[in-house]
Amino acid sequence: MNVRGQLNQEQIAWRAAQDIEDGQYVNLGIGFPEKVAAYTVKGREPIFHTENGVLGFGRAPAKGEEDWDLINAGKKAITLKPGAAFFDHATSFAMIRGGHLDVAILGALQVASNGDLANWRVGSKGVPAVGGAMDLVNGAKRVAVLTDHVARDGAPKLVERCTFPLTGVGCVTRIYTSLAVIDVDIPAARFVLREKLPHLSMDDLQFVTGAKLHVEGEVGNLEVPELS
Amino acid sequence: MNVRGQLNQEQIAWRAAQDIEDGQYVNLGIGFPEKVAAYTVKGREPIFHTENGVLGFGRAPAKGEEDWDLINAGKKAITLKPGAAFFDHATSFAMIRGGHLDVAILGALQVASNGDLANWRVGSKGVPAVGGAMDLVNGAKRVAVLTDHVARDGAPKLVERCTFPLTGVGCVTRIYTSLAVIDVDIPAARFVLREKLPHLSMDDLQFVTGAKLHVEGEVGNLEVPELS
Amino acid sequence: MNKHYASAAEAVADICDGATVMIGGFGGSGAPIELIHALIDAGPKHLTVVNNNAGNGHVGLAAMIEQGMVDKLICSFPKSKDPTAFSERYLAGRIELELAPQGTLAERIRAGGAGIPAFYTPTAYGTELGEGKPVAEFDGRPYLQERWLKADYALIKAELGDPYGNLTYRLAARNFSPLMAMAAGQTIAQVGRLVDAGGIEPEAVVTPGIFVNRLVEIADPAQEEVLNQAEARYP
Amino acid sequence: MNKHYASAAEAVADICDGATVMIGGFGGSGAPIELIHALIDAGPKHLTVVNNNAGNGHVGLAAMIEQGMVDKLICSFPKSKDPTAFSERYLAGRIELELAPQGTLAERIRAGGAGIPAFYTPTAYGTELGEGKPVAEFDGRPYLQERWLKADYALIKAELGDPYGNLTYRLAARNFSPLMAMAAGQTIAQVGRLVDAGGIEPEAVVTPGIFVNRLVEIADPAQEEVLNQAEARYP
Repeated sequence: MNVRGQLNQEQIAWRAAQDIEDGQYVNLGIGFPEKVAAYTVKGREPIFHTENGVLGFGRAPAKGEEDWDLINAGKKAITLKPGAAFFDHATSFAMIRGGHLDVAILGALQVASNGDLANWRVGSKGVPAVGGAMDLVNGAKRVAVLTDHVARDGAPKLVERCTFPLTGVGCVTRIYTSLAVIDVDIPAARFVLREKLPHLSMDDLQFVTGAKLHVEGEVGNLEVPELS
Repeated sequence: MNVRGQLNQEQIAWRAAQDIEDGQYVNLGIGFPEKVAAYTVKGREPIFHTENGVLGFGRAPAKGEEDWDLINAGKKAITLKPGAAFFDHATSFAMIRGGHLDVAILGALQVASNGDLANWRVGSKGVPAVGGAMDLVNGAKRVAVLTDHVARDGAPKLVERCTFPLTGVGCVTRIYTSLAVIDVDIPAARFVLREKLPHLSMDDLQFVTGAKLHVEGEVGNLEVPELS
Repeated sequence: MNKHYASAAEAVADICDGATVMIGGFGGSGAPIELIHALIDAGPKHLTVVNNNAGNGHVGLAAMIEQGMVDKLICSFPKSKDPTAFSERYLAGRIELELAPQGTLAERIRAGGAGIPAFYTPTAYGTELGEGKPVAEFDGRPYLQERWLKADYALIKAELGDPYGNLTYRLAARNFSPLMAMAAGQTIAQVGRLVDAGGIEPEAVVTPGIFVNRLVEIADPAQEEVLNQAEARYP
Repeated sequence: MNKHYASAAEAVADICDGATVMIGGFGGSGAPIELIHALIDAGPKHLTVVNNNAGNGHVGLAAMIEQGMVDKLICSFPKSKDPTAFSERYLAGRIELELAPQGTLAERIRAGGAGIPAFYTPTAYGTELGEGKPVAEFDGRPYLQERWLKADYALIKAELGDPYGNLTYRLAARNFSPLMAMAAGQTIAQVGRLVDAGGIEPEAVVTPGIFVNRLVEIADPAQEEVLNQAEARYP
């Protein structure tokens, strides 16, 4: 797919960051979702949690300054902010499973209109690895997904029913894509379009979406600064 | 009952202390069992645990030196030994329930020959209170009981089946009484006499015991120093 | 982010009738006396209280019970040196008691905080406290199923607190407080000293701030035991 | 009481064929490299290993796997920058994998240490990792039943240790180690510095000594990540 003005990963991350409120406890998935931290809205201070037992970490250290006892769930070196805390893995997942995290933001292979998420393996081949994703989607108060709107092969990633192995059932409530912001109405099993790229027609957007996009009230313009 | 040479509480505690090995982790029940600590065998260093989250405490402080944030499960002020540790209640009972305590020593209203213990309430009247006893009897590697051989009204406390509400089933393996040391063969549901007061006849001992006392090999002399 | 409240009164002001309130402490060790007394001043009724005990004398939890604020108590050991506040009401049928073994009580609270709706324990199997609970056998041994315990509020006492809500505890005053902090919708901590962010070493934090919502600084807090020796009463 | 062993070799000497061994660490953070290498020198076979990962490069757990010591791995994320030690054996069907969600893995280990034979979690419900597990509904939501996890040995890395076995950890190197210390029959800790009794403040103890059986002092321990950047191999 080659849509004009389609958001890049930085821009999708920027848009997701706008919905994080001051003081919220946030877990960002490994890779793409980690970019969200860089776009924290000025004046807001979310506290970032990582599965391996850290609350309140900050940016990556300068090269050569890494302390390999101080890493995040992606095994990347991090730094601490004042007021940080360490804790063991059982406590870390008590935070997750016990509903103490306000927001978890993850990547996706597929998201279904019933809120099901598939993001941990494509099929039954290779070495499976799940990490903390299944805990996060069942525990955080709000589970959001960042993703390109369609897969590299053009297949829709927003679907009626996931065909890849599930990470969790009925868990995702908001999807930030390269084309749109979409809420998931889990009880009614439907996607509700909230924002789309201004110049993109509803028909074109629906065409690259694997399940019906419902509209409730006004659809906003997905407007994001230039970022790369 | 008035048996000549019958052990007092200090002497029963002394006898129980002889079976505590160096380095063992020990929980002593509130009241009478607490006396065991005073008779620790020279050269051995058991580590005492209390339910409210302390390992490695020592004697009571001098009067006027109490710090009421530093108490034991009986709410009495304690002091710390070097190498002590504090922890929360979930961790404290993980130690108990998880089989990490070597010995728990409790008082008893009744102990049955199947190892059942009743020690938390007499009947259904009054205010019930259980504390940590039910966890201790189900968790410690070895559960022992200290008790007068018979109740104040002369009724046997060592019985075939407890009539008071149970604290735990099949849990007590050794009983230190004012007259004898008795093991409980839980699988066979029988008391096995190990030691008795030297001058006390088997018949007399059996007469004040509510279940048959079996003998396997030699019965030792229960010999204890003068203590009061 | 700053979770600091100016007074105990403000911190407990929204606790209303019918709430479930966990109160930290084991006897007087760790009992958040000033928060409890502020709650007595506020005066909500029909509370369910979770505490290891049932108060002692006529201050703290005992005083709450005497004020008729507590409909139900969930605890392991409702006895103390001076237990009349609870025992008179209990024996008169004016307060409900749910008695739980101490380790089961602690684990149920932790489970509430950790998102574990139920777990199995050997404790209380075959006793009257286990009656009516589901039994399952694992590896040939019978266990009882126990449910999580959650609360609307937790009132706890800590030693140091920072603006993020990170806490440390003094000596054995830790006991139930770290668990209750996890299990309540709103956790309110009175701290002996409020320090700046960074004033608690990250490795020394006992309760991470994510479990704490409100902080009140109470320097030189009262000790229940000392109040009782002085035969204090509240209000 | 002194749990001190003179060398890593002595501390791991009795770990024999077929043992279940938990190994602390998350990736290289907290990985007890010196204990693992001593175990490689000892060379027991047919081990079941519990770790969050499956090793990285050719040192530590990856080297153990390359030596053919591990029959089965229980972990949440058997991928790393250089995962060939595990992945080649796994894809060739020469090592068994039990994959568990990370929080479930942690809680199963804690449950093993806490005497909780089984618990319920929402995690993995409705997924292939939940297949075959008992399901129960609580308050209208479905949960999976998960079983405790125990081990014969735990190998962990701590910062300070005292003769009683009390431990503290450095930064985020804590992760699984306090849980594994609880869940093993024999817990063996390598500590950066062995201090006298009283050298760790009682309030600062993270793992109380009751959970630790053996201590080895390893000053300046190796970091898996640093070894891998230097393309190290063991032996």
